[in-house]
Amino acid sequence: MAMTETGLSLPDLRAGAVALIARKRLIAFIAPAVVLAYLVYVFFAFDIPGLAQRARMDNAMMLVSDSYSYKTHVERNNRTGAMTIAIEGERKGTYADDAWPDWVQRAPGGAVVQLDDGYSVTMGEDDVRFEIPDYGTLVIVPAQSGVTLTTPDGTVPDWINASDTRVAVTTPEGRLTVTKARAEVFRYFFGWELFFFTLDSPFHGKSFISLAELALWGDRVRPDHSNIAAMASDFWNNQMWRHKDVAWALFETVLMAFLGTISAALIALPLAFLSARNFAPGLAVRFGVRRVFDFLRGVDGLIWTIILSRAFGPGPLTGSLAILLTDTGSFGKLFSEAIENVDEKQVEGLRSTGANAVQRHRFGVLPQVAPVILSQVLYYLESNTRSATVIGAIVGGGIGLLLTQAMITQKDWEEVTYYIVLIVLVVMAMDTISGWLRRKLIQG
Amino acid sequence: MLISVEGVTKVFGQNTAVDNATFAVERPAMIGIIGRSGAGKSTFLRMMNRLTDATEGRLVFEGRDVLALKGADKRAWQSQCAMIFQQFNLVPRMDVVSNVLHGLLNRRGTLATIFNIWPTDDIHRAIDILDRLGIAEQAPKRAEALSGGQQQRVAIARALMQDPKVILADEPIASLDPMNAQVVMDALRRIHDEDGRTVIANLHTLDTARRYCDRVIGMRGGRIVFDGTPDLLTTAAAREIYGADENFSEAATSTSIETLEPDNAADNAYAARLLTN
Amino acid sequence: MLISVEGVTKVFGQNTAVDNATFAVERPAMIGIIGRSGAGKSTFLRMMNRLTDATEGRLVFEGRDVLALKGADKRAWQSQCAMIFQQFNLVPRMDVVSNVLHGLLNRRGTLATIFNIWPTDDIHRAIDILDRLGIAEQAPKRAEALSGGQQQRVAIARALMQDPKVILADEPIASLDPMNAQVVMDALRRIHDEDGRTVIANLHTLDTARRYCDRVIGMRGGRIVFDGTPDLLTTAAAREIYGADENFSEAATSTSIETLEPDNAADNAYAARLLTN
Amino acid sequence: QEITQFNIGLLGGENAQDRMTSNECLRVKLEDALGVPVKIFTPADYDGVIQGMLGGTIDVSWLGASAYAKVYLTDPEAVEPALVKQNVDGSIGYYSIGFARKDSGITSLDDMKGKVFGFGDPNSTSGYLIPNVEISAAGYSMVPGEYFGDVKFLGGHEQTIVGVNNGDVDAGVTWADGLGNWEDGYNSGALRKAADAGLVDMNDLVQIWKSKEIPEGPVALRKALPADVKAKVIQIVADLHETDPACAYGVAAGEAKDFIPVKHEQYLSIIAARKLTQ
Amino acid sequence: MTMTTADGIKADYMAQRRQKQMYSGLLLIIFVALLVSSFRLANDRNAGGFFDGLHRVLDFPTELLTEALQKITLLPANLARFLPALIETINIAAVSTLIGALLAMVLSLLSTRGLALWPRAIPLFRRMMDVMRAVPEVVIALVLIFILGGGPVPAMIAIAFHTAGALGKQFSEVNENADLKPVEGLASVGGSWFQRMWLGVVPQVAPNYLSYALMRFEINVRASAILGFVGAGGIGYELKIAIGWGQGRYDAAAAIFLLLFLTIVAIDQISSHYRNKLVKGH
Ligand SMILES: Nc1ncnc2c1ncn2[C@@H]1O[C@H](COP(=O)(O)OP(=O)(O)OP(=O)(O)O)[C@@H](O)[C@H]1O
Ligand SMILES: Nc1ncnc2c1ncn2[C@@H]1O[C@H](COP(=O)(O)OP(=O)(O)OP(=O)(O)O)[C@@H](O)[C@H]1O
Ligand SMILES: [Mg+2]
Ligand SMILES: [Mg+2]
Repeated sequence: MAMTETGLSLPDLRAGAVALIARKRLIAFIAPAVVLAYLVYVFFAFDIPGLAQRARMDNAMMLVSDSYSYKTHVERNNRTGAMTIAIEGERKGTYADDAWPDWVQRAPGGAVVQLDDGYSVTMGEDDVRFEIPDYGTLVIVPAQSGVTLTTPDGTVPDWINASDTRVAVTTPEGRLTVTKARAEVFRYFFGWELFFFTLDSPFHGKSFISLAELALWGDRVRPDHSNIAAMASDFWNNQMWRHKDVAWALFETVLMAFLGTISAALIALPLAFLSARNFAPGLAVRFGVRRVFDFLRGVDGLIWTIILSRAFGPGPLTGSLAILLTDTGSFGKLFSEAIENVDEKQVEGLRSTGANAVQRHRFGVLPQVAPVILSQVLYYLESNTRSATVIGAIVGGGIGLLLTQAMITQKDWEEVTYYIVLIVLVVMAMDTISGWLRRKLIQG
Repeated sequence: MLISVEGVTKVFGQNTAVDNATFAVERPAMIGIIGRSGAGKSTFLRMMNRLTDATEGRLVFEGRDVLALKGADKRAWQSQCAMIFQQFNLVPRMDVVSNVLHGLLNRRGTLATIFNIWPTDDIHRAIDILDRLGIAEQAPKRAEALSGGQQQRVAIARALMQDPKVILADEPIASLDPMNAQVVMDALRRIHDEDGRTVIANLHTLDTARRYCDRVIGMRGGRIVFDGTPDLLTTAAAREIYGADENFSEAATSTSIETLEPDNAADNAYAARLLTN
Repeated sequence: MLISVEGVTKVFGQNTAVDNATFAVERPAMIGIIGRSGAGKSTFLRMMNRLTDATEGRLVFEGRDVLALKGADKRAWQSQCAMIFQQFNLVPRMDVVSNVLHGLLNRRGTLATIFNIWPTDDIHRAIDILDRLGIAEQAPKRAEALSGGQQQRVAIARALMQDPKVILADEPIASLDPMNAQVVMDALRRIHDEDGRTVIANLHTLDTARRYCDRVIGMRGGRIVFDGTPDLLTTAAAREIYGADENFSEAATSTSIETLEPDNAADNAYAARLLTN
Repeated sequence: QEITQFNIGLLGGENAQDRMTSNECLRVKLEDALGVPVKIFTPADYDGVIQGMLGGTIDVSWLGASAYAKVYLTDPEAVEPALVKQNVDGSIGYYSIGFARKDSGITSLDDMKGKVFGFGDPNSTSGYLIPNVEISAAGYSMVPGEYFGDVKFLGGHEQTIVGVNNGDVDAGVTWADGLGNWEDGYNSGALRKAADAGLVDMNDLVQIWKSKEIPEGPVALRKALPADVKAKVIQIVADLHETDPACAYGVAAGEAKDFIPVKHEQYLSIIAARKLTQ
Repeated sequence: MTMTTADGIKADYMAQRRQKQMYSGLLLIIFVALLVSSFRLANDRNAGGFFDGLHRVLDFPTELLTEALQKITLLPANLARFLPALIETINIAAVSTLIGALLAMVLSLLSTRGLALWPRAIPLFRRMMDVMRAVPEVVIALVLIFILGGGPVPAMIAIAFHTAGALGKQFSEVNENADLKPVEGLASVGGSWFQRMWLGVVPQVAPNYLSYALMRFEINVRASAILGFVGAGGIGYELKIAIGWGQGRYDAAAAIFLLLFLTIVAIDQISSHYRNKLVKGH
């Protein structure tokens, strides 16, 4: 058998191949080049070099450290001499006057605050002294006219921010600010403060083991409840973290997503038949319904929320209606595509038996599109749980409200972290459940 | 007279798919329609079942022109005139019995059927029919889980469920292997013999038509060019129908098991090899 | 000594796929490995090409144990030891020249290959190789557009592009029709004859092994049970290798064109019918 | 006619849960008095409450002056002002404060030419309406690019403070009661909260502008409510400082003297200002 | 076949059917009960009830449109005024889709059985994508706004992050269906992992990748508009201000709204056109 049976000459073929590879090489270069050019354009359009300068890494540090630690404020009113010790400076975290933590001792005119590593702050009658090992003692005197600072060596290091009216000292062990009116120490602790029990709960400050002991065989702390019930109730009604409200909010978020997504699917399904090429009763109907879908989808869920708030006011229903409207648009489009792709043979088989239109749709189309529809609906259910977070923030419902509000006020990053963790867990749970349902319902 | 076809014509755009087809069926018979691809066989059956509207002509069945029926009447006719397709056209995700029960869609209320609710008698009858076709055991399975030959028998069962006066079959064995093809054709023949129903089947192989049919109609380019008993179907007549030249060999259109049997092993091996590609 | 295989073993879980395989190749030869399905032929070749890691043993090539190579060394060995697969394993959406050039992936820089930067000489050589195999005209086409035999020749071209010392071929003709099978085996033989490269081919038919190989190795249940020249491969020896009883007929393993030629037309028709399903 | 439920709307600006907690006592009181379920709603921005009041789904809310003006301008028949917070010193006003970073060198609006100025929420009185009107009137055009390089809305008081502190904008406005000292962030207001929270160090900021006194927004009721419901609600809120000082502290968001009656006329200037700002 | 076996089949089938019907009935009842009760719950917790509010649904659009129509002459000027913000929004969506898709490609290849560079790390990459998908964009955007200040970059990063997770999952489904033969072919010539992926896998999966990425782009345009609402720049920010202010700026709101709507519809149409083309014909 002859191996060379080419009609074209070898040099031609060689040249052709070289040209072919050259062409491919050009494409291989042009595509990344275009992308790169676009990225460069965006790099400057979004002012990323400037951004790098503006980035506040100290904010990032604060965020990160705040998300796993909390601070306790020890405040003295310089005029009255009154002392307040409060976790995160919040009223519900305030220590009772007779139950100060052991690292604050009463002293004439105020208190001595022991910080870690030998640091300590003494709020005295006329001055505030900050003792810093290996550095010396800062003396700050608040007076009618202003605040004076005396450092051991006379210079002011960069971790002290001092002016005539205010001195702020930042050290790894704690922060001190003194103005004419107030002197305040912040001491940082690891963990989420009062996550289980607030100060007023008898269970506060107990170790896991002693709690377990109490729960199992301890005497009743509250006569009318068992210890476990009391603990559960104290935890559930924790005023600082409000686990109850958070759980409700999470539930409300899922509720919005569920109600909105499922109702949207139920509404979109019959409409999708009207807009599918192979089932539309007429071109005009199909065109009309398609534009309605486009409109519903094009007006974003967010805008729907605003429009609907006027009619229904804030609340989860408004949120789910907004999801319903947008998703009716999305589902309408997706479903009608699925319906357009059905295998006509099955429908024809039914038609040949004299089945009417409803029966043909029920048996010829539904079984075919059901898996597609189901997996789309489940996917949207999961993704809407996420969207409901945002929508909830606007309609004043759900975890989204708590989250955005906590972020906007920018002080309780540990709460933010708590919410984020919960949201991520819920979304992942939805993901798992929907995956499980998909497998169960489509294969079974 | 049972069926009288009078000048039935179908024009698709420029193309006349069926051209003035005229014939009559006096009494229940098993009729084969042969002809090469594009001859208009399918189009004719589809017009008869009213899946496609005819352009012209009348088709009188028991005194009524079925081509003129509309709406509910049309569907009622379809329920009396069952159709079997080359690709079975079942609902693959539903179980076999449900598929068979679909034959009754026209007779039972829409609401009940929508919820897949059927009288027990109907279900029993469906299983009886499946039993008659030898596939009662498959009853609870999904249609898609069955082999081609079994699926086609389910389609026949659906047709029988309609208790039709006429059964139309559009190349019922074209998608089947020779073994299954024989089973299916035997079933159709038996239905004709035992129930006395008229069966009209498009067939793409001569020998099947010869073997199973009482009467063969040959179509070419939309026209009926042959109409007679199988023994009139000489090789010359076949050449006429297929418009073939001297090289025409019947073997090329054959699917009967006997003629292929000896080669089967090698065939299967070769095909299996090809299919693994 | 060129290649020395010393106690090479591969265990998959409980199953010993290759069991203490030992043999030596003194000088370039064309070697056929035969044995029935599951005998361990593929596993052995894949270990040699380092697509699968061996469980035990040494395979010394030019003084180095290739089974112990890692990372870049392993890839360098792979580039010297070309492999041809039953299913060709080309990149179907890419053109033929690019597929052939892939033989050089290990020798050219990753970045250059990704941006399709190939020296003109390489491209010319690829075309020359394709020309040698008689498919130079297909160069600009996508691999998937080619027939099976052509694709296998592209795969051989890719192997030759590697300028390998050894060519391994795992049932190179199992997916091909007899015509193409012959073309491909001829090509492999010619490569051995003309270039003096060692070719080791898994073959599933005895007659191919007899016809093309200098030496035949028979495997059964992972062990080497036969090693000798083709003329030692008597029907008794074959029965031993295949573990077959008296009914064993060589024809069942035959793919040579001569024996199948007469049935070809019927074969093709049947296969075509099956494929349209 | 009868009501079947009664809804309180709370404007944003503080942690939603905190707002709910501090108004919970009022909710309970109203529920007892009205005999119908009372609920609290806390949408994230001002507009949520405004839409609720316009649509009739929120029955009472302590609106900002500008928000009240918006409701009035959209539908004069929707709500009526009832009470206003009286400060400890007897005044019923507060201030809009313009501020910048100290190290930016900006000390007054004159230094702001070509720089970026930041507002809070468009429906905020002190965070947008008043500074917009007064600063424009003082000759510094608020049209972006004319005097200031750009004028941005940052979303709320907290964001403004952080934005200025971070240098995203060169100066911004927020509210304060104007009492006490700058270095404490005044006695109350957004700056005080931010400083207390450790978000900013008041040493780093300077005041560059202060508005005239702004009237506190009214506690407004839906006009369509039955008269007896209105009367009961007004009574309870007006008496809150006398009957339950702790609750009053929460509802008034800090120390205050009382809630005293107020008339629509009190807000005519704000309404005019709002009309002016388009 | 004897009648007795057919009778047996009948009985079995009827029993099976009854059981199935009972299950589906039960499922249906649960489903409807769930739906109805969640509607009632949502309705109860809402400020206004569904049926009370229905007649007011058109109030707001009417208000907006009335003013917009009164000032219809300003429309072209308004459209021009907000065009840059729209471009910013589209840019955010485009960049984040691009970056997200590239990341997703790498992640998906690393987390597909048979292709992964480090097979042991597959679960790690999968979990990573799950988390990336689960974190709402708004969370990341708000955190980044706190650190980086307002503007398009936080939104871009937030969306890209989410996109990487979402596309990563879809891509790895595509990868799982990819034919491994070419990859093995490339392995047999000594190709590196990168070469195997780029030459063996990417050409196979590219059309599907592109199709998914286009769909994502569409979603991301919406997402970037939403993030604008929380201060991440772009058209969403302008819309929030215009709508938030209310009367007097409804003409601007209408113009922005129109721009946004047209963009979303246009992108929707274009991308579905190309997607159909890509998936149907090679
Ligand atoms: N829906 C249609 N629209 C346009 N032309 C059609 C249509 N259906 C069939 N035709 C044309 O009508 C002619 C007859 O087709 P028909 O399917 O009836 O042939 P057939 O004899 O059944 O062939 P085959 O053996 O291939 O099924 C052919 O030319 C075909 O292209
Ligand atoms: N990846 C694997 N995992 C587990 N077992 C395997 C694997 N690959 C092969 N085996 C087993 O190893 C044994 C040898 O297989 P191998 O593919 O090498 O046989 P072969 O001789 O090539 O057969 P064939 O002619 O079917 O290709 C078989 O029992 C097979 O099931
Ligand atoms: Mg046909
Ligand atoms: Mg093998």
